[in-house]
Amino acid sequence: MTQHVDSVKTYAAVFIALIILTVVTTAVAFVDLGPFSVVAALLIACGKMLLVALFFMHVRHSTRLTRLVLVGAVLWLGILIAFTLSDVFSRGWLGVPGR
Amino acid sequence: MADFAHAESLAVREQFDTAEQQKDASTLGMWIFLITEIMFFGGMFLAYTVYRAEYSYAFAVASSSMNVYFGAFNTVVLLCSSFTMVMAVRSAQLGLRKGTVVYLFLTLILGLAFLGVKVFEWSEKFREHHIPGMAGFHLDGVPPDQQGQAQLFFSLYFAMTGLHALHMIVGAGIVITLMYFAWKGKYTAEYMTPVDIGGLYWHFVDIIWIFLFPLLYLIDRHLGRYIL
Amino acid sequence: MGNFLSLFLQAALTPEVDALTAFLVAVSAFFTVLIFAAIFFFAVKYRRRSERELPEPVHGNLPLEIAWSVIPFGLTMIMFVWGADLFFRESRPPDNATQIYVVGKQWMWKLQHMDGHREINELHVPVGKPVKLTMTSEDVIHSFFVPAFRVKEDVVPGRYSTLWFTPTTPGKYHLFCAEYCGTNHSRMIGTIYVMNPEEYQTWVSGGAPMGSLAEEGGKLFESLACANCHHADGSGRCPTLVNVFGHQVELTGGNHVTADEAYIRESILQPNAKIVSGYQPIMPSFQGLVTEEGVVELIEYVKSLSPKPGMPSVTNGIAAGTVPHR
Amino acid sequence: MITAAVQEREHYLNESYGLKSWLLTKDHKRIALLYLFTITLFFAVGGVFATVIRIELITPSGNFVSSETYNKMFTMHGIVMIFFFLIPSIPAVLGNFFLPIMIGARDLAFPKINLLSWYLLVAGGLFAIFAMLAGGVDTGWTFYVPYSTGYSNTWVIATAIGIFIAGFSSILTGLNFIITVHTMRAPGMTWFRMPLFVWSQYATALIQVLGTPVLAVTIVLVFCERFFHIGIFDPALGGDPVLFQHLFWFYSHPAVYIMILPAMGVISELISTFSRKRVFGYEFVAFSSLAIAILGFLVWGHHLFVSTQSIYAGMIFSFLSYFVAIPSAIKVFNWTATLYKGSISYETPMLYAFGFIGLFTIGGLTGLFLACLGFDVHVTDTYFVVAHFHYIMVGGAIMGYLGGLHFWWPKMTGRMYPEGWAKLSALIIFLGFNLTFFPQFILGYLGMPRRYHTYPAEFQVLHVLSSAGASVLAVGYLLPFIYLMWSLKYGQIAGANPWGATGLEWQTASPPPKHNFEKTPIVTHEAYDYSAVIGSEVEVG
Ligand code: HEA
Ligand code: HEA
Ligand code: HEC
Ligand code: CUA
Ligand SMILES: [Cu+2]
Repeated sequence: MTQHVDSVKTYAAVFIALIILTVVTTAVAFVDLGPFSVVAALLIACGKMLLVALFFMHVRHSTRLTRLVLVGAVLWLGILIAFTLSDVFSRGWLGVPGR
Repeated sequence: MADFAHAESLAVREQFDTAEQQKDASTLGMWIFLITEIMFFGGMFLAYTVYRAEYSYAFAVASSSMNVYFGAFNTVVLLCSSFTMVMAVRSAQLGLRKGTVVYLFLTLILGLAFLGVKVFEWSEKFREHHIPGMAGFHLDGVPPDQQGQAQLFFSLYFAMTGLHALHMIVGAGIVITLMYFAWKGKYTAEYMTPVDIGGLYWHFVDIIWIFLFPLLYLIDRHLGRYIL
Repeated sequence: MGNFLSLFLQAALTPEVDALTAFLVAVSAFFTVLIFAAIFFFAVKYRRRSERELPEPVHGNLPLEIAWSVIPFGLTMIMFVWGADLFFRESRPPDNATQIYVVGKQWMWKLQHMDGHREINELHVPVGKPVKLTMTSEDVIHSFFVPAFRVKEDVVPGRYSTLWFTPTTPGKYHLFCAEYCGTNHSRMIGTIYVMNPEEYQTWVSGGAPMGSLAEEGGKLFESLACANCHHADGSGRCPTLVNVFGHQVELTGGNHVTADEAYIRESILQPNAKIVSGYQPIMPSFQGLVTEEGVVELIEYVKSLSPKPGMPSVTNGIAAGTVPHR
Repeated sequence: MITAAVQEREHYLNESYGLKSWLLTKDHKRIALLYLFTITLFFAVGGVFATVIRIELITPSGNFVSSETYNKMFTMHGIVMIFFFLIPSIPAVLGNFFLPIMIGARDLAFPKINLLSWYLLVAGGLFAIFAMLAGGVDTGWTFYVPYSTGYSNTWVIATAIGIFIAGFSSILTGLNFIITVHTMRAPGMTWFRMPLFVWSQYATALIQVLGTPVLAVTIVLVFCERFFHIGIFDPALGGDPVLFQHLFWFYSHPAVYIMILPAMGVISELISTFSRKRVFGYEFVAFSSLAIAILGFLVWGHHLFVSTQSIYAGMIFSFLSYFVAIPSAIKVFNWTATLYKGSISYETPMLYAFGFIGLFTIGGLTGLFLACLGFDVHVTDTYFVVAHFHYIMVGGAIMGYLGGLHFWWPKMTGRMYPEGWAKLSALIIFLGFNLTFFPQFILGYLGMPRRYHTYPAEFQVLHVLSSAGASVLAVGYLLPFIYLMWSLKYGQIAGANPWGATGLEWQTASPPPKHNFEKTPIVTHEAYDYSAVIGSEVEVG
């Protein structure tokens, strides 16, 4: 069985990065970036997610199948949200209430 | 029948041929399970996105009313628990029984700490009458005709953090079970799949929080300056 | 089957829907017959004649696979374009349509004409004139369905929806509630009376029990004390409502919206959702103080203050991109 | 029960006895039988509700039951038939039994979870049945808000919990299948040697795993709104009822493929076996299952064309709906082409397969009508839709299920069913079915709305026809129930491979031993290679 045992140093580095990102995202929230505050918050959250997934959940060492599964999951969530928003945001374009 | 009895490892159940196959199956199984969890929370993320887009003012005020320090503190707590969890997995990989148990124990404590803070936060909401559906619901800074929209925020807040907390409780149960068996010496460097997939679950619950924190506490907080 | 024949050619779009139907039926019939015939033919021709029979294995045939993917796909694209085009027309009322308001509630239809005629579960309209319905619900979702006109649209609480038709043949037509709405869903039905112009005139002069919608709205405007704030000359802390409807309104934060029915409705029920630029959000919400019919009357009153109503446009309860900012 | 000749050999049925050996079994074959028992019960319950519906609709004035009762009848009919019968039907019975055997595995990857899924279905079913006995539920199977959250005063919550739990049963079954297909295939069983039934089960499992959680969370939100009185979809607070519909159909449209894909898999097996030919265009049929599973997630908005959804979103959803029709078309054409130059015999399973293709074609093509925007505005929420989905679900999926059940009956029980009776009832079902549901297309086009307890008199003729058909159909369904029971005791003893079929399941004894095979099979050739079977001895009957 091939097992990848990562060093404590790696884990510690990832952990510290995560804490720093938490501080950053909290701080950024108090700065007025206009619409970019949402973008910033989500980007940082995605970064943190990637760190946790790649290192703590060992996606880095995992099979192609596992990665496919993950990408698929994110894609499906994207479908759910994007298609629904396509409705919500285009309501009223026609200028006829309810169409 | 004899050729089905694989004495290769005690832990290989009868439907599998090899321990490797069994480990692959369990790990993939956990990943697939996590997909279902993503879609489960996804439904709520969708509702949140739609309403936030629509009622950004009420939502901005409502999320500014959250206690960001509790939120950030809890985030750090969970990240710490993820770190101890990954260390537990690492110890198990190396066959270090004591290390596994100790790290699992730390994980458990951190998880419980998170839940404790959460309970405190919720009770604060009760005191502030920020409970959706409650007769006296009122959120300062939101005009009367948008109180309903603010309620939507809190409905989603409670649904999302509530279900997240439920997952934490399940996670705590898993950690306790793992601790027990690790203590009993059931896991070895060759066979530690349960610790591995327990870890996956724990990290996943952490990731959910990584998104909940900015969505519920942070976005549009800068607006708080104008509002509160 | 009393009304069976009277189902056809009853409204401007009826024949168009029926033509589309004919196309769909033709395509389907073709494929159904093709497949039934092929199965039947093969089943007989190649029936098993001996127990040991072993037919040559065939693996497949790429050109065939392509053919029977591409040809059906082409046909479905015709269906799509045809259907979408028709749908677009079904969705867009003509500008000269007569406005009628519809409020659905468990389990009745309340209809209001501009001149103040109110009807319950009945609608009288003249033949040949396009009619536009602006609809909302007081409780659950209903759906306004007139089979003879081939039109249907859900009636949803908290927002306006729109339906239109041009009846072409005088007569009596079924009105159904098509979205399940509880116990008496199947009794939430009514009749559309399409009348010759003279008949219709007689019906109209049968007397409106009350004033026109705008007049009733004017009275409400007084009794709800709107008039205390909104002065015609725009003095005081409130904007004038003269020449608002159908015009662009600038909002605090710089966005613009066109004042249509949905916007006026929102201004009354959720005044703080969109704040007119230069004013404070002091207008109280009238949610719960005024019925859906009352809202409709107020809207008509506000409309009457704008002599030339422009084209209605944009938004709907939970509306599009026009997110308020401040 | 079992005669001496069979008793000599040990197999999964006689390997242990007693209630406990069944209720605690981890054997996928026994669990499949537990499911078989359970869903048959639910089918009967759903059928009783359908009977009440059809009796009521004989007259226009609604004088058989009250409106409240009628509304509960169609609601519980839909809920039971969909969530407790059709969704578990083929996957949990035939899939559970045969998927592991067909890929040469001893069991599913997680036998305990498999048993747990059954218990979850039973638990969910008990909640639902409790709700029905306590007073029923009247929201329609679609649970549209705000009616379900704020206006209905029936047992919405208990039913919702039941569906929630049954949903987990479905998720776990899907998960188990995915892992099993990935990790448990026998040596030599490559992906492209798998029988098409396995492919379709795999595709189904993907939908179960990706879609069902969204239904679960939707139910949780409805539960919160109704139970804690907090608003999530409540328009009074600014909530969006159409958002609920998006969430609901995100699951429920793909769910219709959970119901049809497994039946399609069965049909591939049947068509091949009874014409002794490799399925024409195997790869296309295999991939079309995946294509349906994936594309099926992009079209849910076609249920919302008149819901006040934006017309632009409506156009996207209509457009994409046509894409999902193409893989279905590919399947139908390939099945038909398989018959060409085959060696076709007309045993009962094959009759069901013919019936399936015909009725699915009609049901599917009318789906294209509904996906057509300008047309759907007229017929949505009328009997046209009712006819469409019964054509696919009753004419398609149930025919597939019955065909598969007959096909594998000898393997599952070691006994043949009586062929004459079976053919007769297949014929009755086909005729009764068309008589029941064809008139409903016409009804719908004439404007008869669905979920109507009373209706204008001019619709009566067609309704009477439909009710008449339903009684024929009921007889057709009752017959298999009787003769299959009968065959358990009196049926002819079945050999290992009564049809001359090629799947691995036919290479082991009937009924199979506890671990399916005496020895792990090694697969050396592709699926549907009849030369291996027919060349040697064919054991018929
Ligand atoms: C097993 C169940 C099942 C299946 C497989 C399908 C398959 C399809 N369905 Fe159906 N449907 C339901 C069950 C199902 N449906 C249910 C239960 C409802 C109602 C829910 C409710 O409101 O209660 C519904 C409702 C429904 C609607 C909404 C109607 C409304 O409420 O207004 C629509 C609209 O687009 C639709 C479309 C389709 C399409 C395009 C397919 C396609 O997948 C069909 C593809 C198949 C074919 C096309 C036939 C085979 C092909 C050929 C023979 C070759 C020729 C082909 C071409 C010319 C393309 N369905
Ligand atoms: C798998 C799904 C499925 C199945 C199999 C059926 C089967 C049948 N359905 Fe159903 N139906 C739905 C799914 C299904 N239906 C759904 C989802 C709805 C929409 C609900 C809603 O609007 O919310 C619906 C709605 C619906 C309506 C519309 C109601 C309305 O809108 O007002 C009608 C009306 O005719 C109907 C009729 C029938 C009939 C006659 C059968 C027949 O095929 C049934 C035949 C079977 C029997 C008659 C049972 C016979 C057997 C026995 C009785 C065995 C006896 C048992 C023992 C001895 C143990 N159904
Ligand atoms: C307390 C004073 C007050 C009362 C009473 C009041 N309004 Fe207003 N109204 C305002 C103010 C201030 C504004 C501008 C700010 C805003 O958009 O909310 C406004 C805006 C509006 C607008 C949008 C005008 C535009 O130019 O876009 C409409 C329509 C409206 N009111 C209708 C009504 C109606 C109808 C009533 C009575 C049922 C009413 N108002 C009662 C103060 C009032
Ligand atoms: Cu109103 Cu149905
Ligand atoms: Cu669909």
